[in-house]
Amino acid sequence: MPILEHLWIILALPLAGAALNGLLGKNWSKTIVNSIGIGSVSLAFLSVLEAIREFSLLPAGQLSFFKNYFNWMSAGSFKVDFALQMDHLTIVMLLVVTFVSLLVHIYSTGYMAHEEGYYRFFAYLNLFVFFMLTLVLAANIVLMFVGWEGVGLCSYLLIGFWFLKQSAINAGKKAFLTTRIGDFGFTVGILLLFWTFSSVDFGTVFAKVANMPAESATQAGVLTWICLLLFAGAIGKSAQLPLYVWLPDAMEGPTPVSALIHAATMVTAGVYMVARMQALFSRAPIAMFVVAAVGAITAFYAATIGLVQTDIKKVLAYSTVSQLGYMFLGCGVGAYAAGIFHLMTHAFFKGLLFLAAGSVIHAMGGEQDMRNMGGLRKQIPVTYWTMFIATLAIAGIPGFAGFFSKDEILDAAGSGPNAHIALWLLGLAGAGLTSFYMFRLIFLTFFGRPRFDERKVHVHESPRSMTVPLMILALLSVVGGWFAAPHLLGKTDYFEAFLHPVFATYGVPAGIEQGTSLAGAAGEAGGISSSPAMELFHALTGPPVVLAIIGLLVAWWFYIRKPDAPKKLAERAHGLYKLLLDKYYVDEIYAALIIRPFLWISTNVLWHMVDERVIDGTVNGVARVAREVGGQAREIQSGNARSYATWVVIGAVGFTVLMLGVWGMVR
Amino acid sequence: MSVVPVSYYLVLSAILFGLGVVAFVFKRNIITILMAIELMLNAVNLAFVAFARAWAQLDGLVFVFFVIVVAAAEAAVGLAIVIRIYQNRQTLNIERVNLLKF
Amino acid sequence: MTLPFILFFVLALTAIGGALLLILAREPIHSALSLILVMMSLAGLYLMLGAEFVAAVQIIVYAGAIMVLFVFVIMLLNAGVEERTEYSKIAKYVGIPLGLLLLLDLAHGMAHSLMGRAPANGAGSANVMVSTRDLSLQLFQKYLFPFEATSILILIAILGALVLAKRDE
Amino acid sequence: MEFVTQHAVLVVSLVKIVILLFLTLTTLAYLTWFERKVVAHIQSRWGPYYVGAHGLLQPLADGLKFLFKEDVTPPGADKFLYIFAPFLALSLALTTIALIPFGPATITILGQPTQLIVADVNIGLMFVFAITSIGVYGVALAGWSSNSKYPLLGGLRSSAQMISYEVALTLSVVGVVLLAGTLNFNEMVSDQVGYYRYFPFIPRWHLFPQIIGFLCYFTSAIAETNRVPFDLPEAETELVAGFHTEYSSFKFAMFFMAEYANMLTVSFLATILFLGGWLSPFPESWTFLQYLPAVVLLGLGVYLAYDAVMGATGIGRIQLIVITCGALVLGVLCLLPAVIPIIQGPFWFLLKVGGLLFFYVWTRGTLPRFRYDQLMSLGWKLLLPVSLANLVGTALWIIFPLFVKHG
Repeated sequence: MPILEHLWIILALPLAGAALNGLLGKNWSKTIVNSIGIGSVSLAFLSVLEAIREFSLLPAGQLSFFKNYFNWMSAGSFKVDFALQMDHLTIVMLLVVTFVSLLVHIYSTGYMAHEEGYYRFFAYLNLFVFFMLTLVLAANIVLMFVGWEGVGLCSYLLIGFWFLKQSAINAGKKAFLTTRIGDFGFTVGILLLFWTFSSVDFGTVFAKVANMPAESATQAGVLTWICLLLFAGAIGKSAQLPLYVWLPDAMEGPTPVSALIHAATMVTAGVYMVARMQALFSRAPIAMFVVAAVGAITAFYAATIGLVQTDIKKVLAYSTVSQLGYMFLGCGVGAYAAGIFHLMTHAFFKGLLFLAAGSVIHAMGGEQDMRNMGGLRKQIPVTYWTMFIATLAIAGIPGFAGFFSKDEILDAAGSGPNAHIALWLLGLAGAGLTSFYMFRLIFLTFFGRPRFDERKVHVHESPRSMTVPLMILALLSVVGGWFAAPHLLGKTDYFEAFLHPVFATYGVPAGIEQGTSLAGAAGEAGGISSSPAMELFHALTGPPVVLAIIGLLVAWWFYIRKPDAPKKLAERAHGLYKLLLDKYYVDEIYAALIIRPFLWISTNVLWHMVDERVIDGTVNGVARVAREVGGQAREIQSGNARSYATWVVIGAVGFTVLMLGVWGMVR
Repeated sequence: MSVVPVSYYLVLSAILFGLGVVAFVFKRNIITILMAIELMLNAVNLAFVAFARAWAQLDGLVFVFFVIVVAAAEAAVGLAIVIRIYQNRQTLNIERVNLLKF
Repeated sequence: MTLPFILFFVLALTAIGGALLLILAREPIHSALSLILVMMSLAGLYLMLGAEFVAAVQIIVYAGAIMVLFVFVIMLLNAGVEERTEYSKIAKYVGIPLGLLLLLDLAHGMAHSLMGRAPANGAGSANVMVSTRDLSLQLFQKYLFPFEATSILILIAILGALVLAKRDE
Repeated sequence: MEFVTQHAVLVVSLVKIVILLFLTLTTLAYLTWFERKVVAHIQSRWGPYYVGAHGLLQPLADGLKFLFKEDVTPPGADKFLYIFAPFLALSLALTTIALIPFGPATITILGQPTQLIVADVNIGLMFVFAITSIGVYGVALAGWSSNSKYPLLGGLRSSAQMISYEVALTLSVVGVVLLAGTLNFNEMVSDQVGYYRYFPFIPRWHLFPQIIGFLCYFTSAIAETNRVPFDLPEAETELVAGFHTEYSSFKFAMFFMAEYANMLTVSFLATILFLGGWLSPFPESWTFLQYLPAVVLLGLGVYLAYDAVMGATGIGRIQLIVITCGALVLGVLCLLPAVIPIIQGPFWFLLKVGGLLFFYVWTRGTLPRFRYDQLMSLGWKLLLPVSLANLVGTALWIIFPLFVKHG
């Protein structure tokens, strides 16, 4: 069955699942809902595999597969088709999305087992998968935008899944509105794109871009503006500074949702978009620098906040933000492949972390505060081990997935074509902080003495349906990075090679030979003659690794060795602690600077003045005029038919006079 | 044996039509008002026949049939309504049947 | 002043007189009779125009059926003398003058219309009668659909009249 | 005199009109006698007897009586209409007879060849119907204008009844019109010449293919003329005398004559439409039949002579002798070769009409009166559908003839 010819099937499957569950599932048993939800996604996963197989059979020259299904809308020259395309980048995303979604679905059957609106949850999840796949497969930016907004919608729905909880509702709204700000930029970007290239089709646009010169790094041209506007959308969607604020609150949603949407897939849409548009970005140095800078700063900044959070999911949320920062950093310095690579590995271990955290919460019966945990190591071993592996991975301990990807990014940041020392340092610091707060999380949760009443809370390992996905993801968190192993030996790693055609096709000459240049750069960074052995040694003892180890040790010192040290430190540096704990008061600042004035204007100007006075005034005025006129005119309707007859006669006479006299007809 | 020009007939039909209109406005009895309408229709018929004669076309005559049919239908329904009105309001004066007003 | 003219003027004056009588008569039944008079003279005019079948139909349907219906209703409701109420001022001061104006206007227009110059009987042909056969062919071939439509109209009218006049118990 | 020769057309028509009028009125007068006689014999009575032999002067006496009676006009009656109504009724009734052809022959008066018909119209049938349809007003107006309950009711009834039955009447005739393919009486009659190919003894009168139509026609004709058993408008037992309750003296006589004139008209019509008009039922070859009128008249004369000698007395005898002479003279006239071809048509025509009139009277003598609702349901629910079916059947017959028309 030629799936490749019919890529839409991949979209149709989850959509059908969503439709079935959402419209009919209300009265169905959990079994049916499960089979529909999981079945549709697994079928989608299988068809993705099949599509990839067929893609691999394409003639060597063909780098991407494009299919136009029908014309969606066309107004004058503005023409949008429902067209899907598939290339190596898409393949990576497809694999990640479908596979992680599948695991999360399975996980959810256990995690959500006792929830109201079970069918609703799965319907939303399937819908999300549909939109995410649309986003990934779209062959033009408008269709991509559809998926973009769709996943936003699903995120909103799922964050507010427990719609009886005020905080959940608020979080949903916050997420929706905040991302909306970015999406505004995205929309304008699309318009500008179309205005520039008179097409929204990726192929067409890139072909036109390909023979445009790179813009200068000093003043911004149209490409820069397009990129910056699009990146605004990415900032919103991928929770970068300054629009990251919605992601931590999004943790109000069910944990599987946090894992799938707010860690693995949706939030990475921005990164994917930047990578997809790299033909434009790599010709707009300023935009590139902005991307990199935002990424790096976010990476460090979010990590700092993560240091002191006590809610287990909040910690993970901030770490997600910071990891996304790394991805953007990678893209920003031109190492798109590295960015995507980190995206993939991050999908694995961060998804795992969330699921494991969910498992912990499940075990603790809904408790999320790490200060009330501890010593869970024995009770829930599977969760413990998987989470520990994920932590090692995210902390960048050599051999684990995170190590490879993060290392590449930092490498590129430090010595890539668009490298900058500040970026490198920020990334480095972020890496150290990451390993610290992650191990802090582990230690607080699993080690030490239980800080909760064991008679009340009866800790229990999660069911198979939850632990199996954990194990699978743990395995991936280990091996998921080994494509890049050759990179350590200074050779082009397989992942690079795999994605190479995509980024090489429209890339600027400078951007092409990334892998080797990175290797070379690494060598120079090491300042040692590059022999494979030395490369390996260097990579294993590079600054990231060192910092990771340090972070680990500090965390151990603080939370195992001297458990009361943190308090002392917090008291000593109280201001800083408070600042971090309250997340730099960003929410408050936003509230003060933006939200309240906005509300005030809306209330007093728009509502009380414009709406009530001007608009309602006009409407009511019109109505009043009509009423007055009618009141006068109704006197005509005397109810006396003879008067009506007279009116008829008047009309007839007028017409006849016109016809005979004025128009001179008949004459 | 000379013939009467068509314009004579036309003028006659115009006069009859005008008188029908006047009757339509002038009469108060609903039945006679219906009669006024019939009068107008008759005037139109005369014009039709005259035209048909003038152009030696039969269509005009056919139209006369249609007009007659319509007149018959109108009379039937109209008179039924008149009977109804009389049953309800015991009057035939159209000026006393003026409930449907502002 | 030849015979046709005399005939024409006699009939025309009868018709106009009938119309005036229709307006001025206070007894509805007198109005009805005067209207019948008009119809009769119109039938005579149709004969002069060579449309004898139309003339016959005019008498049968109009005078023989429709007006009988009117007279029947007048007798049924025993409609008495018409009361000349003047509730509608506009009808009195505007409607009737305008109606007369319309009369003059139309008559003037008709008199000077292009049609007026055409001969009274076809394209110069002698004063022949229209054969009923041609008429029926015309009616049942060229105007078949309108014919059927009018039949349906009649049917509906009958039903409507029944429903309306039926006493509701 | 030269005026006469100039306007021969008008003169001839006038002459014909006068003759026809005289004949018709006489016939009407003697129809009453005829009816009374027949009904009397049906009821085994003598009927008019004393005024003249066989009461033959009875109509005269009646006429005188009407003339000398007081002419009452009820108070509150609409004068004009009250007087206008009977005139309308009678004049309309008589007008129709002007359209009836009595025979094929053409006579030449003042060098002006004319037929035995006053007005030969292309669509005579239509005009007959037109005039009869107006006949309603006579009754209706009479009922309304005499400002009285019973007449009003009678007028209402008769107008309703006449409208209702007019429909059936017209429709029942359409079949014949389809067969003949004309509305002209002469052509209709000439359409019935000859015999059927497969039944050489049956004349091709429309009666036989249109028997249903004939029955419908005759029934509704009786109703149209307000005769028993459909004489609701003047139902003595219910409405005193119906629409002409208030009428007296000569106006009443006019209504009376109008009724009989209508009888005549519908009989003429039936004869022309269904019974082959003036055609003789016997083949042309029987030439001796051309003496039949003479034989009949002479026979009548002989009988009357015998009766005058043996039976009658006094004034009756004188009168009988006069009539005998008239009959004999006419009979001899009918033997003249110049008259024979002229007399054939009218003879057969009047014979058939006489038969129909006898049938009229016969029904009156036999049948009871209908109830009003029965009348209406008969008209709308039986006659109308049947005549419609007959019409459709005829149309089909014409489209798919079972055997060829002209035998």
